[in-house]
Amino acid sequence: MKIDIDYIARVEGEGSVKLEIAGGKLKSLKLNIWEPPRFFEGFMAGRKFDEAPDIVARICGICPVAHMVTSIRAIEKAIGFVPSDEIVRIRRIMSLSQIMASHVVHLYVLALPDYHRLGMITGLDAEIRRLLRMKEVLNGVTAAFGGRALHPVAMVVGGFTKLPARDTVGKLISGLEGIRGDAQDTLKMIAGFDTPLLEPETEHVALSGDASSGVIISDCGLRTDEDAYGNAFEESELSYSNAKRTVVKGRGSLMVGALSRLNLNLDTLHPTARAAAREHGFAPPVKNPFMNNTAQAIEIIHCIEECITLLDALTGKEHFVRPALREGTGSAVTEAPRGLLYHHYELNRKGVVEKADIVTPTAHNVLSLEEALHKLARENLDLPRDELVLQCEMLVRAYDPCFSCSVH
Amino acid sequence: MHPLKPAKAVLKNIRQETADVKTYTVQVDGAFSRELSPGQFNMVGYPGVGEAPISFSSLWEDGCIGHTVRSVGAVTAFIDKLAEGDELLLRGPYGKGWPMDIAKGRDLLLVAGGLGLAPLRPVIREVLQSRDSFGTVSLLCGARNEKNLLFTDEYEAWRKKISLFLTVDEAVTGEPWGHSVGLITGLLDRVKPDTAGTCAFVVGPEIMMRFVCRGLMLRGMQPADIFVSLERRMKCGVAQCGHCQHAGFFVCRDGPVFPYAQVTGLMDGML
Amino acid sequence: MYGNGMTGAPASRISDFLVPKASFFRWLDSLRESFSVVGPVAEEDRTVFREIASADELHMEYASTMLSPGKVYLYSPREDLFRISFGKDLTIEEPPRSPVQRIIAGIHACDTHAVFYLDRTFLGAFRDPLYENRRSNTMLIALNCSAASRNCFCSSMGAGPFLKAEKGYDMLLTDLEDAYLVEIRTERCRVLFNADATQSADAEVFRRKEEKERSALRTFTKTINTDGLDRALRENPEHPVWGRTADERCLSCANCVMVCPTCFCHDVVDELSMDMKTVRRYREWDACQDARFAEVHGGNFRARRTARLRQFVTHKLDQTHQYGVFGTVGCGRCITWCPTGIDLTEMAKAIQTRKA
Amino acid sequence: MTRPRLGFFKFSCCAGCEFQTFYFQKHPAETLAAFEIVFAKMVLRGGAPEGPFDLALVEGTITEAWQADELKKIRKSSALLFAIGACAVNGGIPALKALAPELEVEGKVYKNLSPIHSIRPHPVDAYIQVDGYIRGCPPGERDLHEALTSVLAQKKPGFLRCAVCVECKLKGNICILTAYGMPCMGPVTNAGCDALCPTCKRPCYSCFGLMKQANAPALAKKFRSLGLSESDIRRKFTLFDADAALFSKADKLNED
Ligand SMILES: Cc1cc2nc3c(=O)[nH]c(=O)nc-3n(C[C@H](O)[C@H](O)[C@H](O)COP(=O)(O)OP(=O)(O)OC[C@H]3O[C@@H](n4cnc5c(N)ncnc54)[C@H](O)[C@@H]3O)c2cc1C
Ligand code: SF4
Ligand code: SF4
Ligand code: SF4
Repeated sequence: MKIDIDYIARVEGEGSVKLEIAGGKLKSLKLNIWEPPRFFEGFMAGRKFDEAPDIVARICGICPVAHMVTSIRAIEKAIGFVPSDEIVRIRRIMSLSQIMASHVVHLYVLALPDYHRLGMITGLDAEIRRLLRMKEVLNGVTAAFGGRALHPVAMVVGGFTKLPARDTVGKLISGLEGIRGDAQDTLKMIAGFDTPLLEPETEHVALSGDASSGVIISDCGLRTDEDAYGNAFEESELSYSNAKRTVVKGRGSLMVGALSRLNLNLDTLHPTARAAAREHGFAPPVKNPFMNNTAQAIEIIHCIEECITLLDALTGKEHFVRPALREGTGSAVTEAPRGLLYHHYELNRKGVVEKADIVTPTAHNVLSLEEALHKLARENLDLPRDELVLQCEMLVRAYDPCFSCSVH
Repeated sequence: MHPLKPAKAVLKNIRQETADVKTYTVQVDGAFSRELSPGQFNMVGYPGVGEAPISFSSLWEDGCIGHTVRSVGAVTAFIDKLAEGDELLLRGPYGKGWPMDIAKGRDLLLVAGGLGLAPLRPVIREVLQSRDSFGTVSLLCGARNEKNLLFTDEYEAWRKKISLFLTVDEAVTGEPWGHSVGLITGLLDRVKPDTAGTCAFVVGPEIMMRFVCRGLMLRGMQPADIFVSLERRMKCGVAQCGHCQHAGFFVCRDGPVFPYAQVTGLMDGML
Repeated sequence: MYGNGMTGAPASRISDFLVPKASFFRWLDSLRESFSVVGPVAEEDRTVFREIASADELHMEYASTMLSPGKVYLYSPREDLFRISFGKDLTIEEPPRSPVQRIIAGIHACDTHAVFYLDRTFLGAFRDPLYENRRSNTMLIALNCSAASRNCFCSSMGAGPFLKAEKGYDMLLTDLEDAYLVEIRTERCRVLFNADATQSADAEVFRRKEEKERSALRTFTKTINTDGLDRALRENPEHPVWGRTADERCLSCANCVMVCPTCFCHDVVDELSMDMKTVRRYREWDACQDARFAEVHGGNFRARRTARLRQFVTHKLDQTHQYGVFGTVGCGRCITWCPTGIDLTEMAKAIQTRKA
Repeated sequence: MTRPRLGFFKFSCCAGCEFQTFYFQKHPAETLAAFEIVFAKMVLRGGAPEGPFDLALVEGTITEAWQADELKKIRKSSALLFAIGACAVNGGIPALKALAPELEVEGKVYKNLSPIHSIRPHPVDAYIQVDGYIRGCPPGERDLHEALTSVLAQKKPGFLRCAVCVECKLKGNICILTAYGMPCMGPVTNAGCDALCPTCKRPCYSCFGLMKQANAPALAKKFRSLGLSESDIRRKFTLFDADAALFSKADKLNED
């Protein structure tokens, strides 16, 4: 028997899963990411350094900020620009608002309908209202500093070209305070769903607690700096998928994202987030990838608090310095909503990109996702076909993969 | 009263004239002006869609006014989809119409190209009603082909009191066509205007008006005796939005009917 | 040539005062209780007109602003006309008229003339109630200019640097170093005026005003010869300067029109609500430089960039039969804010001297 | 009233337009209520890709041959089809690939090019006739709203076609090009973003693409006078509109 899931709906981008079952055994399973390549790394060569963040934003419509922040960090390292504390703070606010907004879309629009066996979210009115309340506030934060929430413009190499007025910042804070309850309700909702039992073996990788450290750690003892990314990870091309896949050198698959972050850094979270985790029985190590959704919901609770603290700390000063040109090379790793994101640039003395390299969270996750799918299918071959298909899709969606990103 | 505030009107009757032209008989509420003159126009529209200037193709008749509209764009295509009994919005009347007082007592030559017949229809009606106030009245009427002729069922009545000459660019139906084929300028020789006593009203595409007016001048008419009706984009109808400005004239307020002498040779115009 | 303003009855008696600046600004500050006071304020390195929170914010010795206060505060960039609701019945509501009483302080002579020009459009044969409401709720405190900016040519247009019109505004200020000569033009302003330490202005004060005007006039570097100007432009619609400027420099960006204090054109837009229940009908500034502006079914009267550029320039320098005055007040904004610096006075000169 | 049947189709792009339509814009709930979502991968599992549709929104650049075939099918099954977003309207960022030799660009990304079957990137109207263009990356709120409400009201949409400068002046922004010499693309860029970048004090980078009446060479000349190199200028004009720059006479820009 062959099962072809031609496209997986409610994820970002195009991917399919093909299973071959013979004699009650899973013969093969392939996750094919057929999202067409756009060749970002190819056409970035020849573009100016200050265009890079605007270009890479278009890798992904759901996490443009993550790409921008990462590329800006890498480029600033390349040209020797050191951002002020204020700039670092605002970039973190941007990242947090994006992580939350992305999680909210993922939890409500992409994942939630499965639990209600629905094709899409329409009909779940209370949930839609909660989603829209949260979206309004979170997009508002991104837009206040970025100009717009999707593909922001005010965040550039050198800082932020314009800051919102003081009273706008006040409104953002009260907005965030206003959705604390919604965040708790979101976690309650997600943690309340039954998820299939699945415990695949993989290495959980994330940045160490301080998000701006650039230090990558794992539950298998990995510890490396973003500059040495290439020594620790290895990327390879596949014949059946446009996305490349990345492994931990000498070991194998890895998982990045909310679940890994919480497994590694739960103790650095805000107390309310830790309490919420405890309350819902989230105790590392959590190996079930379906629990990624719960981890995301816990993260939202944390991010709201961190965001409020940072907004409170804004000074409104030193938000932009025109950067000077310099030849150089820079790498950066940040936590995108879906996990580790790596950007690397080589600039010539005119500030033109000579080489660009981008490894996205989904590229990091592809192998562990495929392995997990394998395990899920193997252990559930007795399920009715439709249910098996749905569970496979749910697992893919739990990873919150971004196929557009992974191919780019 | 806000000059831009539209009044509600109800479509009492819709008549398909040609494939893309319909005549709408419209009942307007009581406040609408009784003083309408041929050649004036309304801003006709629908909320959410916008407004467009549309000439009167009939003035007050049985408590209704008439508009004849070709579906070409946002507003007109929307109107095209309405049905009898539907509401629409309009405001007016706007602009200077045909100078009927100048025409009275003289020979009158009416030249209409295509939809240009619509704004001349009230003139024809007035002539028919007070036939004695005018001298010889001729109507030259051109269309792309037979299928594009407007108001065909009224021709017989018109012919009883005025001379009607028809021409089409090309005959397409294959039915016998007992009239001219060719540009409307070709009809000018059929009427031989009495150069001193004739007054001409010309309306149609600007390029057609150009050649008709030149033809009339070549046949001895004076520019001051020729009147044309111009079409420009309009958003307000009250000389404020500026869209219809034509070398300093507001077509909505100073026109749409102008003495040819006033608008010939202006930049960005074809006359 | 100008001066058919419409506001307020003329002051019943000559009311000209010499007022120490401090005292004048104290008076202006006191008006903030019942008026929204708008004036020139320095923001970063530019001056803009906005509502002030204190007279200390005023920066009265400003060069021309990007947008004129009249165009922004009397004829607003975007403004709701009606709210139409579908329901059982169509209802058409006018938004409530703004009750705001406003003072525009420090409006230059050219911009005051530009207001008179807008009056001709919005208070002509058809009166626009929104404009009319704001015009009569707004007091204009005009200010004579003591120096021209690089692109000013108001002296050639009779619109500045000193304001000669006697009516159509409420008060005229002339900067006499530490004091203003305050000339009150309307009764409503006379009633309101109670600055302390005022003296009535004597002949000596007016002599100083004249001196100021002479010195202001000496600062002009840009001029235009208005003699036969309108005819010259009208008769040379195919002069090469049109096509050349349009091809090589004109961006069709419409900045000239948008900053022009006399440009009155606007679009009327219907915005449907997503639930299809209501329509917001509003107007917003539109520009003849936009290719869509003169488009009709089957053609576009100004499809060429040349024709659009020529429309703007001739509307300012030629089409005098429209309102009996030139369409420009000589503020020079279209020159200053054209990204490629197209200068209508230079184009006019090229045509007047028949130079290709 | 029956709700118009909506299909949303993604080709090579970031999917931002679909997110903008269903999530980021101001009225997502009303949009979901007003339309019957028949096909939209990003929000709906299942659905009917074959239609029929009252409205198809197509995002993304066409970069593979199967997409062109798919596109023609969608055209056939849709009463109205709008291109949405810079990718679909102008080619957008993915069209940057066309500025350099193909194999060179592809070779920078993949060592083994044999499984890659990209064609030259083009906007959707290179293959089919389009009923409307919702510009911008992501699409502007005003045009998107106009497009959706026009379909609901069954009228022809009126999209913005003037320069970003017009919106910039409506907001009263001091012009950063003229006042500060920043190389702003506003004068040649189609409006619709409410002059977002200049309002944020950064030069417009033309994510809405060139407006129809743009005078690109004249602005290029201005940029030259500000000291930009020929390659800088070329980069500015090609960022979102490489397709226009390559195939229309608007491009008289040199490389240095
Ligand atoms: C005084 C006067 C009287 C008139 N009387 C009549 C009359 O009696 N009957 C009648 O049928 N007409 C009459 N007209 C013409 C009529 O006003 C126009 O045809 C009408 O305004 C079109 O409006 P619309 O909204 O339907 O079209 P619009 O949507 O405004 O389109 C009109 C034309 O503009 C172009 N256009 C507009 N928007 C776009 C776009 N986004 N992209 C590309 N092209 C575009 C198209 O070429 C289109 O054909 C009169 C005009 C005037 C000035
Ligand atoms: S146009 Fe922009 S927002 Fe839309 S899909 Fe393309 S890259 Fe994304
Ligand atoms: S800042 Fe840019 S968009 Fe704004 S007016 Fe200037 S050139 Fe135009
Ligand atoms: S200003 Fe330009 S780059 Fe910025 S959002 Fe608007 S069109 Fe895009």
